[in-house]
Amino acid sequence: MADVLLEVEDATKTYHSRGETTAALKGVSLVVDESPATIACIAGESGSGKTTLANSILGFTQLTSGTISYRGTNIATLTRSQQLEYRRDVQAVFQDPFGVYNPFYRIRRLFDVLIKRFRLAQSKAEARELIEEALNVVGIRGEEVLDKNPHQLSGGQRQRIMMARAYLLKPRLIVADEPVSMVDASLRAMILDVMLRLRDERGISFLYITHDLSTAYQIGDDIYILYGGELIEQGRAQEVIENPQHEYAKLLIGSIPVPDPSIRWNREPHSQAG
Amino acid sequence: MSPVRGVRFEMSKQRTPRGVNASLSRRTFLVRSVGIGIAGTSMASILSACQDSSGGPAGDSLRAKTVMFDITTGRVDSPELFNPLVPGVNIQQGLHQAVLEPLFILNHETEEVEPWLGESFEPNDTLDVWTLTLREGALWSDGEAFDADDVVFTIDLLRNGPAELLHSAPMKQWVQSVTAVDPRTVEFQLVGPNPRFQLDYFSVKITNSVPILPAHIWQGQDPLTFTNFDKERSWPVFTGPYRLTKASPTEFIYERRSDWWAAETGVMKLPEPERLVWVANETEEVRVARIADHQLDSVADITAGAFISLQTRNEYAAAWVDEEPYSWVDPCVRLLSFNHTVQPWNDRELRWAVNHAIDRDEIVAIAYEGATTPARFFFPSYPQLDKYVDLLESEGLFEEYPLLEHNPDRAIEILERKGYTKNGEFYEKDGQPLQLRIDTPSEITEIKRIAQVIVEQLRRVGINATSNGLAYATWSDNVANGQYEAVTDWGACGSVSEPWSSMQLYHPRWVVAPGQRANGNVVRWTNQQYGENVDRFAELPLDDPQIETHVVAAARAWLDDLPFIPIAQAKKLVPFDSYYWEGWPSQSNNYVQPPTWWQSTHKILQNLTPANR
Amino acid sequence: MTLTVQQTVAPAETTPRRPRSPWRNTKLMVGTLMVLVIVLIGVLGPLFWDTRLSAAASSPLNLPPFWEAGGSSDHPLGTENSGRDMLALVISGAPATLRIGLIVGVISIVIGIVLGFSAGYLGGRIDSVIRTLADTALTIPALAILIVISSYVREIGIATMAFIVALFAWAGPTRLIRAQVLSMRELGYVRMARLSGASTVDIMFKEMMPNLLPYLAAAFVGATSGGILAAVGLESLGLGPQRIPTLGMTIYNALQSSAILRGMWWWWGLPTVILVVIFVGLFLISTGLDEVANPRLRGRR
Amino acid sequence: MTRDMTRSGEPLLRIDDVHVHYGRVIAVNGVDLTVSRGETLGLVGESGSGKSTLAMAILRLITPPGRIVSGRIHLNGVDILSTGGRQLRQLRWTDVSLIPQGSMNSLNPVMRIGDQIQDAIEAHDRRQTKDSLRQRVLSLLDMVRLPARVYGMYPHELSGGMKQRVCIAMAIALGPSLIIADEPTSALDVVVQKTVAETLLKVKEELNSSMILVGHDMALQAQLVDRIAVMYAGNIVEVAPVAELFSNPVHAYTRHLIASVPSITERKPLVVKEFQRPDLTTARPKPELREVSPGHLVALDDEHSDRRTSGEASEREEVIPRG
Amino acid sequence: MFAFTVWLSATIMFAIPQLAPGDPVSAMVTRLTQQAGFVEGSAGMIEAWRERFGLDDPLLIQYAQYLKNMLTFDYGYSLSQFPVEVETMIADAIPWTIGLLTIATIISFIAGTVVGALMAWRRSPALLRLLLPLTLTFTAIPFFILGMLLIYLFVFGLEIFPVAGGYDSTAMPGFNVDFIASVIEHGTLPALSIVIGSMGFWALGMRGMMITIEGEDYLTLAQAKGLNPLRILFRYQIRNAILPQFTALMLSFGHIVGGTVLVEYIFGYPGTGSLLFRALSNSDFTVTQGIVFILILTTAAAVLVVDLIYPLLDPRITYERSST
Repeated sequence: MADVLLEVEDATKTYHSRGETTAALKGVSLVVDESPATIACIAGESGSGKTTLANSILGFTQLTSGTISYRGTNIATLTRSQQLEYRRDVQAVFQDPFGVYNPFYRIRRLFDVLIKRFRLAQSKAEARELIEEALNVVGIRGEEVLDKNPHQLSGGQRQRIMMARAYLLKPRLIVADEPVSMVDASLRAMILDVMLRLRDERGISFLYITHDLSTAYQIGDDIYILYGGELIEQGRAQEVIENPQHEYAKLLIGSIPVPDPSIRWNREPHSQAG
Repeated sequence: MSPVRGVRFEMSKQRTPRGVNASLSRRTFLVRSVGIGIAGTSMASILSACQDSSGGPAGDSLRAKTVMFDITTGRVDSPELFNPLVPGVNIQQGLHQAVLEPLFILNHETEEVEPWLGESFEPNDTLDVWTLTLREGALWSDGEAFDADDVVFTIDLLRNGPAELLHSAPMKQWVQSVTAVDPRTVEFQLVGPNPRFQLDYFSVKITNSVPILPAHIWQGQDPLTFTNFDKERSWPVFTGPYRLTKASPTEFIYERRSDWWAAETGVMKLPEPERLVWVANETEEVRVARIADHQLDSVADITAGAFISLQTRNEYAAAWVDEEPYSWVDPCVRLLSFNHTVQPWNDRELRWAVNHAIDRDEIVAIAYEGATTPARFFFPSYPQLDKYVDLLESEGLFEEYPLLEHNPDRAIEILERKGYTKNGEFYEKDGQPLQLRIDTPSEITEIKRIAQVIVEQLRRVGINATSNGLAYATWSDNVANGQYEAVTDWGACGSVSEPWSSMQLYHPRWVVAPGQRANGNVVRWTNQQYGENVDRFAELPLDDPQIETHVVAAARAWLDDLPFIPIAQAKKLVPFDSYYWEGWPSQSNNYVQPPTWWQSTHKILQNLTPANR
Repeated sequence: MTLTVQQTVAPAETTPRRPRSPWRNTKLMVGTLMVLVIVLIGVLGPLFWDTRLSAAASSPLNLPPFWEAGGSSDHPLGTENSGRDMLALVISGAPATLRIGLIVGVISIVIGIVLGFSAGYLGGRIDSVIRTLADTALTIPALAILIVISSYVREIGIATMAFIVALFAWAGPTRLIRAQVLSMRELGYVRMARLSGASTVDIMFKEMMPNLLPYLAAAFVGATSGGILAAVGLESLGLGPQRIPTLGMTIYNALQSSAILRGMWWWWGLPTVILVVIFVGLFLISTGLDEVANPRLRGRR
Repeated sequence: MTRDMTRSGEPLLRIDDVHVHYGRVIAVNGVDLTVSRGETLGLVGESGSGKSTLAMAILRLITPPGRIVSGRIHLNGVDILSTGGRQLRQLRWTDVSLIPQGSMNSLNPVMRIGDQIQDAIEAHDRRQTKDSLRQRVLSLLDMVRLPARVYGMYPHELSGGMKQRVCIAMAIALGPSLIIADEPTSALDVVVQKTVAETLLKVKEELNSSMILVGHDMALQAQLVDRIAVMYAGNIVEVAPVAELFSNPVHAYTRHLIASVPSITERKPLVVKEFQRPDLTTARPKPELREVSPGHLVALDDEHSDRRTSGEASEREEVIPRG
Repeated sequence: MFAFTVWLSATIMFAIPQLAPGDPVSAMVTRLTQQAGFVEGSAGMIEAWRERFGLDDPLLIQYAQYLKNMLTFDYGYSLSQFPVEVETMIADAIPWTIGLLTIATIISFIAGTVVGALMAWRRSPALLRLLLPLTLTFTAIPFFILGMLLIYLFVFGLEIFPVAGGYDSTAMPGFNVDFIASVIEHGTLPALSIVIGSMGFWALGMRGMMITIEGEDYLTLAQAKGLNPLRILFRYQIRNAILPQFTALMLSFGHIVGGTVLVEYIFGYPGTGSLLFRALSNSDFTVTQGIVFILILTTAAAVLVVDLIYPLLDPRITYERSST
């Protein structure tokens, strides 16, 4: 049996505003394994609750009920020092590769701050090595980017640097919230590839949150499909995609356009003649 | 309602003075803006029709029959209030100049108390019983007789009525009883001798006097809330030669009554102006602009600079004096007062040092732009009082105590003798800088400007003086409670024709501890010798020759200590326009004092004649 | 099969959207220049001119500027009716007026930063309280109340004056900063900083503050200008400091003495011109800063 | 030169050597393109490729600092670029309509849906009663399968899919010969995307209009269009009928695009590759298109032929101008 | 919010005279008696007045009474104008201020908004865009300074307008041609100073909003629809950009009320500003409190009105959500 890295149990989150109650998450449970490192995909359309789930895991929002346990400890009960530890172990990459950079600072600071705060290095030289290594993992050379301002970089570069940043802490889990949805298709593979490599070579697990089932299918180990805050389908990636059980999951998978003009969608019956 | 409507009709027909000028372009604008603003050519045509008729001779002739006065206090918040006993009333919108007549009028020029509604007011030998005789045939404007009962009613109302009523305090204080001996005779039994009973309360000594009310109207009214106004019944009812026909916040119109009692009885002639108008003017600019255009015949006190610019615009404009200082002297001398409970200014020598540092001529030249004269003493410069000051001079007091001497060297000498040494710009002693903070009421520009010049003069000799403006309420409270170092004020105000009123204000009996409200002697100066001498002539008849000796003795004590420093005579620069009306008072035609906001205006109205230009 | 993609060197610096430094904004520069001129008048003026001439009775009365008939080169800008030299009044009045504004600006921006950050970042009840207070302060007809207050509290120096005015001036910056912080709180890099274990203080001052600088500067200038406006207003009603010849006091004196009627345009005109320069200068600075903070407003005529 | 390859002779739309600059950026660098009647053309490219700029140029909706530097665009034989004022306004919507990119913001938030559609109709055919106008709008709504109550609703009361349908209804209101759909479904969830796309095709075919479908999603294009034009850095690098393009992509970039589409049908290794993007601010030659098979044109440039074959990620920097 | 604003400011207004030095009653009596010099019985007079105005009651009772009076619109008697009621005085003054303000603000709002819209409109002539610096310059200048300039220019220079007041003092207030004409004549300059001084504010706000919405897709679509540019300007651009202006408009009423104190002072206009100023010079705390309370109430009410009508103007905002 694999070690459990992160376990979400019966997570429920409701929002109250002016008498109206909306449930973003309804009793969601899932498990991310530590070893072997896993890419667990949370897939769903907008409003399905996947981002709420990510935020809860990252500690940005509190669950209404249910628990999130990290290596057996409920993250809501972490002490201050444990929290820092948790931050170190669980990192994230976000959707928007532009907003995550503070425009005021150069790229270097992103790494320096982490090294200082988590005391990752004893010397400057060691710090430099750590940064180079992290950037190497994502295929970027430090001197090309470190002294630049964020707006001087491309989207693909930014998202990869974010990966490098997360990697710098040698985390056990990276929550990747739509990391490729704002990146051009031709660059998407590059980022997904980094994820695969981090899983395979560095043993880092991922919680890959996406609306795009096809990328989940391509790199995911497990897939969880959320719909309206509920978990409607889960299992090994292959199984979920090829043999979905839930009606909505079938609809969802069936709606994904196939890049093959020979297998076209059915047109409306009366317009088929065209 | 009806009289007002009538007026409104007339007003729209005449060429009314409006705004600064009535030039054509402005009229065109007016038509345009009405046309656009209210929309519709009909409106504009009505208006232009009105204008056509307004240019006619009828309008001008009405103006020629009208005297236009300035409401010196500005806009009237309560235009329908004619109760002269409450604070909200504005009696200066014509009420007490044209309608409410005084019993007597003190002529500041002759210093005679002249009869008006009263014929005589005589004390007994002990000065505690005063007998008032009224004129024969005096009538209220509604035809009722003006008689002793009205006087008794009024005095009793003030004696027994609420303490809030104006004029009630002195009546409560002095009058033991008042009785009507016969319809024309009233006897006042006072609580003690008072040689100034008539002068102080019934003769328009300053501004106004105790009003006599028609008993038949006031009977049963709440004197605090009664408005005394009713358009239908032509209220207010008083005895004067004019009747109110319009009251708005900015304009009051009075029409002449042909049935005025004094004309009927032949005591006085009917005034020539048929119509009197009091108009509120927002700023000095407006006042001056209007009198420059002959839209006003008389305006309130204005600054010298404004008067000079007025003279260049209106050749008919004149003031009391043809040249500097132009102004007439008001009874309240401007002072620099020290708080005698505050170190080191309770030291007479320091006060004298200040006196020598002060250059009164410069104050007059700068703070007044030449519109007044330096004060020799704390009396206003009126003939009767000047006599006393001349007496002090001839007695050699001013040689002994050179009050008017501007001598900075002497000031410095005193300071250094007192052990003050100069540290940089200013003197100090024992590490304590010599400071003087002069508080001024910031609303009253004149008082403030005096302080500003004094400050500069004191700083020149090395006294670190500053002036500090305070809200009037704060300032007057501070003064009364003795919470100040020095102030510029007019606290010696009281004497007009006899010396006691002002002198007694600084009697040691009024001294109270700081923090308590002083009812006089706000400087908290205790000089028993002064007090005794003032007391010695308190109850002497006003013409008693012994008064002189006591005044000299008291003045010596005062000069020796110099508890406060008289700075300048109070000026009132009152311009008149003789384009429509002649006979305005002036120094060369000084039949009465010139302020047209005083009750003595009744006398001015008697002297006006149309210029027929 | 050939590739048609043009290969050229693409140095990042030539990225088309890369703007010229936004701080090099014409409005900002012109405005700063205008205010600097006033500051220089205040700083250098006393070296060339005797400011003691701003005291009453120091000069002849009612002189026009030197180029008008009757003017004197001893008093190049003329004098007023208490014998104050207009040049000296301007030299000592302009910085006094600016100083009031600056104190108000500093007070409001400090309060604004503290309250705005607390409200925007911490949220919850603190936010509701601060927001309500700020909204209230913005709703209240401040000048009317200021007039009331300063007519009662008359022990006024420049500092007191500034404090009174600041009573209401903090609300604007507070609201502005709160709104910015609120919108920034959910920004990627703030989340990123939290993820990096940054403390609240670090997030506020190291992550958010630098990006708020143009807003802070604009709020500061706005509060300064508002402070001067209120102070000059009060002074012109005669409710200002009495000893210091601020520009507003000079205008008040001119109004009191019918300067317009008397044709003494220099008396009220000079302080007015200086005030206009100050106000327009500050206004340009603040619109310039707005454009710095909000690039969409940039580049339009 | 591009040759018209449709059967019906003169194409509906003919774009000749259009250049559009945005400030210093050369966004469209000499594009030649035709669209035949009834045809759906896919215009594919990634951010900064100039595809949306080209689409907007057809509508003459380039706003400063953008400007159309040169070229000709003939629609129904009228040179759009030489029209202006009234004539241009009249031409818009009656001849060419737009289904905009951000459906979320494409509707005036303070006007009711009905009014916004009527606005378009009224601007072009005036004389009609309020009632007939309303009937027209209602039938349009019906065509895109929206309920009649939408007529009186405000945009914020609608879901994204409904808003996009409103935009479709609006676009077909006057039966234009050409509809430009600029990423009409990119903001929608896939389920909704599918139904909206189907609706779009349906109405387009009912009207027998032509359509240019601008997009970046090769998979979606594969589903919807007849012919695809691939844009890269301001130029068209490959044009071909859709089946031909997918079965036989010639240009390296096209191949890469096709390869990077994640499939839902089979798991395959990721193809990692980085293209060097040219500096869009420097002038560059317009690549010449050659026909490799009937109707299949490719930009051929021997000079750089070796650059495209590499399957490895190149570590070179690239600059992607946003917007 | 409304209640809180009103309560807080009312309390401030109660506290100021309490905290301030000086006794308004003795100040009033001093003022009443100063001309006649010394009044021996003034202590009794002061006592009587203090009692009449309830100033000897414990502070809390005074406060409670004050709040009650404010809320029931019972402001009692004016201290300095006794027995005139504060309500009467305010009722006389407030139409002037409201009238001047409403008209001036609306003119300035409309003009400013149109100018601002045109300045941001791509089709406006370049000349119009040059208006911007000019309008902005005026915005920076306080109303009362503009007022002074206008007086100098139009009253003493061109002699076209009367210098001060709300109407010819000789006109009889009421519905008659003379009066209305004179009101317009007298109101023009004060209104003009407000219009000139605040127009730029609206223009700037409008321009900013226009630019903000400029890139919006619905404008592109409207253009693509081939709509008449003017129709786009009004129904699409202005209609959307103007919404925040309304909030500002309502809020500005409060600020302008404050600002007009000075304008009224400069022009001697008989509105609440002048009344407030006179009341302050007379230490008439009842009138002061009454006026400021009314001002606060109007301003707070304006804000409340905005909250209520905003959903009508902007269909996106329902009442519940408008509180942010």
